[in-house]
Amino acid sequence: MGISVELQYLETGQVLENALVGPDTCRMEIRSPKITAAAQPGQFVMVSVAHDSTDPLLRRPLSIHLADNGVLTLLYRMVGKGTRLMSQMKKGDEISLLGPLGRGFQIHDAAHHCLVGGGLGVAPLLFLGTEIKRRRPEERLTILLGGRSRNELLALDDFQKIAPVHLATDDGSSGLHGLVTDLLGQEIEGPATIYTCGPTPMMKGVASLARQRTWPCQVSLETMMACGMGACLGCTVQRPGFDETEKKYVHVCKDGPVFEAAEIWR
Amino acid sequence: MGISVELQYLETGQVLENALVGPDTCRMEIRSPKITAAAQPGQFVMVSVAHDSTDPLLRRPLSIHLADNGVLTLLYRMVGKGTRLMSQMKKGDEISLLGPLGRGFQIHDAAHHCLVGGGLGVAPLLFLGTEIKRRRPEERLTILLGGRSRNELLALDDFQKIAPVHLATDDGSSGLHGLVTDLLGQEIEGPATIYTCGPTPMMKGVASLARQRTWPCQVSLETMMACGMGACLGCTVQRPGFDETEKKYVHVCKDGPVFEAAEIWR
Amino acid sequence: MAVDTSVKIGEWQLANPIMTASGTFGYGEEFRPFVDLSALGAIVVKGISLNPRPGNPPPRVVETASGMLNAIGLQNVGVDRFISEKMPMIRRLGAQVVVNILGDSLEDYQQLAAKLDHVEGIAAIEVNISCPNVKKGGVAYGTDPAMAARVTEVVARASSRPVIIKLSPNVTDITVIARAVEGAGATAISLINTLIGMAIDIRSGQPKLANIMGGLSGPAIKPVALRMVYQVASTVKIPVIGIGGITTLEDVIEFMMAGATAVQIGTANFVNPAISGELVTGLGRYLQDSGRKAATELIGCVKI
Amino acid sequence: MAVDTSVKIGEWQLANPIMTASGTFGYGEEFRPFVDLSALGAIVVKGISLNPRPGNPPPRVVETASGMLNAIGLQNVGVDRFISEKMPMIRRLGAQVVVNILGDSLEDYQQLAAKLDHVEGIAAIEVNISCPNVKKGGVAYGTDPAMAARVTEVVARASSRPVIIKLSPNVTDITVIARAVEGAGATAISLINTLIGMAIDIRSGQPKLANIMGGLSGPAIKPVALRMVYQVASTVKIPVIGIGGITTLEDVIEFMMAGATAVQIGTANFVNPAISGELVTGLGRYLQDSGRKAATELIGCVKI
Ligand SMILES: Cc1cc2nc3c(=O)[nH]c(=O)nc-3n(C[C@H](O)[C@H](O)[C@H](O)COP(=O)(O)OP(=O)(O)OC[C@H]3O[C@@H](n4cnc5c(N)ncnc54)[C@H](O)[C@@H]3O)c2cc1C
Ligand SMILES: Cc1cc2nc3c(=O)[nH]c(=O)nc-3n(C[C@H](O)[C@H](O)[C@H](O)COP(=O)(O)OP(=O)(O)OC[C@H]3O[C@@H](n4cnc5c(N)ncnc54)[C@H](O)[C@@H]3O)c2cc1C
Ligand SMILES: Cc1cc2nc3c(=O)[nH]c(=O)nc-3n(C[C@H](O)[C@H](O)[C@H](O)COP(=O)(O)O)c2cc1C
Ligand SMILES: Cc1cc2nc3c(=O)[nH]c(=O)nc-3n(C[C@H](O)[C@H](O)[C@H](O)COP(=O)(O)O)c2cc1C
Ligand code: FES
Ligand code: FES
Repeated sequence: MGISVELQYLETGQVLENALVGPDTCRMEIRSPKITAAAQPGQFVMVSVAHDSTDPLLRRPLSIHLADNGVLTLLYRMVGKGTRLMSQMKKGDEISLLGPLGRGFQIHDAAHHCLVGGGLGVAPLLFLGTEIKRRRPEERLTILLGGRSRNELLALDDFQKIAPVHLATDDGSSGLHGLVTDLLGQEIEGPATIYTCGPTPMMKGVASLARQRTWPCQVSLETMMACGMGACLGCTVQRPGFDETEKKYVHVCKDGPVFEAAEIWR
Repeated sequence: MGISVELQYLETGQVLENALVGPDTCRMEIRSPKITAAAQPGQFVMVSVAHDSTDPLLRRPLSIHLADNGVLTLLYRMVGKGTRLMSQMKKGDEISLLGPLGRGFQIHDAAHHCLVGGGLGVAPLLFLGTEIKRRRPEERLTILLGGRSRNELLALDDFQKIAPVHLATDDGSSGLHGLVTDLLGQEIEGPATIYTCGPTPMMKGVASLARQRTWPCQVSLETMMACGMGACLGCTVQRPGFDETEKKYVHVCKDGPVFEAAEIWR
Repeated sequence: MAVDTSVKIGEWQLANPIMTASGTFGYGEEFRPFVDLSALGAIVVKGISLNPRPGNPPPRVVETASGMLNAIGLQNVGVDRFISEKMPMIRRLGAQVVVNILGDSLEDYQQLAAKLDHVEGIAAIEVNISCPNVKKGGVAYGTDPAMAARVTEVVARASSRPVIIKLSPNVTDITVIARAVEGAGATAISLINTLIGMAIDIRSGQPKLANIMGGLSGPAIKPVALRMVYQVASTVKIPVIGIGGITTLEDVIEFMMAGATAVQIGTANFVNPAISGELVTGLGRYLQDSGRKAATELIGCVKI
Repeated sequence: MAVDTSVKIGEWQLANPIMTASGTFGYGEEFRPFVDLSALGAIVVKGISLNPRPGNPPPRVVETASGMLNAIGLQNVGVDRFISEKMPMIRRLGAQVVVNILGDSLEDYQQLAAKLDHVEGIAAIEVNISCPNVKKGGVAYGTDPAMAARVTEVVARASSRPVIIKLSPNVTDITVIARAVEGAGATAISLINTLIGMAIDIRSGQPKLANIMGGLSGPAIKPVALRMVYQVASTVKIPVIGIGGITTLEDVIEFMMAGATAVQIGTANFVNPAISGELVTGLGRYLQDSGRKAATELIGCVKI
């Protein structure tokens, strides 16, 4: 665990594009060369959403959706006032970013890499898929995506450009009528390395299936964060089995957001 | 004193235009038919500057610069975060206004109406001049404007359209090299009714000259305001000569912002 | 199916739990264009003293981060003029009225309660005990349990109406004061009054308020208010009225879940003068949408 | 002409009055990319207890209007590992270090102070007395003048370094506590720690913090902090360190004008991790621009 702080920057980026790309979901491209150059898949940035105001006060954590050629892309859902304020930013506006933060996905060699994303959990997986393909072009890569319905399957075109994509929707409007976990059970046969991000119940389902099959599985967690850089100790997740010791908790912003599933859930 | 609350509205206006018109100074046109229809010269509106945020918390008081044909115009200087936020609003944005508020200028018959404005104090005087000209076209109207320098003489073209304008600047870059009070002494001879708005020292100078000549003089005051409608009792100005009684204070938002100079200063 | 939005404070039944806070709603009339006053649970008028008070010199208000400081200095017309000039108008508005009173001595409080007891159209008395006791060297009644209890007794004895004691948050243990006033006969407790704060203008080097210190209100203080409401509601058996930074429907529900029987809207009236009426409507809709039959189901329902 | 930005806390001379607040700056290293730690007046590390503490279950933080609530639960590695693992790294960073300590009993405080007294590279001890005294039924040391004085005595006796007592704002009269710790031998007083607050998630019906209540910090509390700094600085003769919502250079100057000899930056570090260094530079420039020769000219210069 533990990450190098030397590659973290406080950078004022320039909004290049900010547009609605799905229900309540926006995609923002930001010129931010330093953070982009240092970014690893699964890492995140802390975004300053308010100008000249102390409310909302804290930065908001958002995964790095893509980092390419000096341009950082974020994919975010408008759930509260911070993300609503972000959605109002326009081309040319300045935006303060802190990052890249956290420990991202570990890309080891594997016969078959399988990304499993649900809802907004797809955000970090596009960067991850892109990097797996770039770094290990000869290894197999499969992408499983789930959402409530067809129009909640985000960044689909982008994913389809890098690897075969299988879909599942709660309402059957696209792909399998069911959960992305069902898809994992059905579509992936031989041994695979799993990378998953999405709602906690989904990730727990994925992790439990992976454990049964003894596949490695990395999960990306979310918690409330104040600082995003290990200073506040606010972003804890409890680890079962470690009681009343320091090891009882991990900190999502520094020890994660990506963990081996076995570190977190038994 | 006392104003009718029946003609007050909480209205969501639409920004039609918002542009820089002088050093740190913007002019905003807002479609706001109800408030515009009820507005009297010298009255003000309380403007909500923050969306989806509790900081800045309170509305900001701004004088009605013009009210015509459903369109309300404001002229404001960016002095702090509220007015800076206002300056970022764009055509089509919604803006919540409360008004028209306060007791404005009283336009009685007079041989000669004389408006004396300094700096941002010209804001309410354009509406006043327009109304004097409309209601009493046969009476004489003169406008005296002062500012630090030529480019701080705001809305000059608009004023020149309605009446003869005399200028004074601190640096002599336009008109008289001196104070607008000097202008008043030099340019206005016969008896006149004075209406003034600007920095307090300027208005005190104007009021004292008017008192010497026994001319009627109305002044428009500013204070910190929380509610703008008589509910918080925060916007007091002390009246000399009334001690330890309720009459010691007037409330700028309800009893004013326009007062007979003699009510306030002795 | 209609939802029952009513709540009870002693024998007094309010149509709904939304009240407006003292000092932030004038005498009601200012808000006529924006709120149907008769649709509110109640309005609480600006604090009334025995004699008229001019209040503090300006500046009296200053904005802070998500809040404001005020040092109005309890300006008011005095109880006699309040009764003769303001009450007739308030009665015409059809609102349930709570009269907030303040004094410098026990006798002040006693006389105020007695005078108001003969006046028609008053639903309840709210006692501001954040005021300094001039005889005790200026210590606020609300910071000493014994003094708070004495004021409560005196007003309860002089008044035939529900007596609400409004607590100051500037104390070490709010539950001690709450228990004292409950024991002394309060019908209900309202809290919080403002936190004491200060601001300095660095350009002039002077305090931003002429009075040096003032009362902090608004969303900034909501977490402190909610905590105290929870603590007091968990301690006493009488109803608690929650006050402090309430701005949204969500805030109203938080305070009721924490144990408040009713709430008062203060600073938010300045930001949106229509808010109190909007919250009445919003609460009814929320109760309906969440499948609840009565507003009272919310009271103290927080899961610990 | 160079401006003298230094200030003194007892015998300890700080290069400038800008410090970082305990619990908001980790052990310093996290901020290396953003701040030259050796340029700060000092850093205060996260509170250290005798034994390691795991802290509270999550959620531990929640945002409020212009502020945040935290219930970290004083998670820390314990004094022994702090000395062996953290101090060598901190010494390398070249920062002036204040160690913040906390305990459940007088013996805890005594032992902590004694252990740290042998450790090189510590500039001062800051004593967090907002912690509950387990032997006295959980009443916080900081809310009782006699208990606060006892902790101060014990630490002052066990430590050869300046002892800063950090006060809790959750009291009726902060000056009483301040006088008690001054009398008991404190070198300086820092204030304020967080106000106690609460928030409820209306969807789940549960408190937003697993611990139910937490500490409110950030710009929201600045007016309360400034008022208390003014009150304490007007009461005691020892230096006062101002804390609470400080975010801008203007805030720093307000606190110094109110009587603070130095200030600590807390929650603002989360919003802008470079802020502490920026304030050092900004203060120097401000002093120069305003024609002052020394930072000490600002201390307590508010005109009343
Ligand atoms: C490491 C990390 C990466 C993330 N990546 C993405 C991403 O790529 N795209 C995306 O849309 N979202 C992402 N999130 C979630 C995102 O941070 C929150 O949705 C956002 O902070 C909400 O801010 P707001 O002001 O709009 O909502 P608020 O008004 O603050 O809150 C609205 C709701 O969101 C919840 N919430 C607030 N902050 C968080 C948080 N930090 N984590 C979880 N829930 C929260 C609140 O409890 C509340 O219910 C990520 C979170 C973490 C911790
Ligand atoms: C009745 C009335 C009419 C006004 N009309 C105009 C107008 O037409 N055009 C215009 O530019 N300004 C006008 N003002 C002043 C305007 O209200 C303030 O400049 C504005 O509120 C500042 O807001 P802010 O958030 O930008 O600044 P803040 O950050 O709130 O404050 C910046 C500075 O402005 C001062 N200030 C803040 N509020 C007020 C206030 N209400 N009155 C005086 N000073 C204040 C503060 O003390 C501070 O020094 C008027 C004020 C009143 C009371
Ligand atoms: C301008 C102003 C004046 C006030 N006057 C009184 C008063 O006269 N009596 C009283 O008991 N409380 C008074 N208060 C306190 C409020 O009633 C309320 O308790 C406090 O503001 C907290 O609520 P809020 O945050 O919703 O404003 C006043 C508050 C403000 C802002
Ligand atoms: C996340 C967090 C953790 C804190 N931990 C400690 C602590 O361990 N010891 C302590 O004395 N104060 C602690 N504090 C209080 C701060 O040092 C400071 O007194 C308080 O936050 C007010 O300052 P601010 O508003 O600038 O944050 C903590 C505050 C926060 C926000
Ligand atoms: S968010 Fe602050 S330590 Fe993780
Ligand atoms: S601003 Fe509230 S009474 Fe005038």
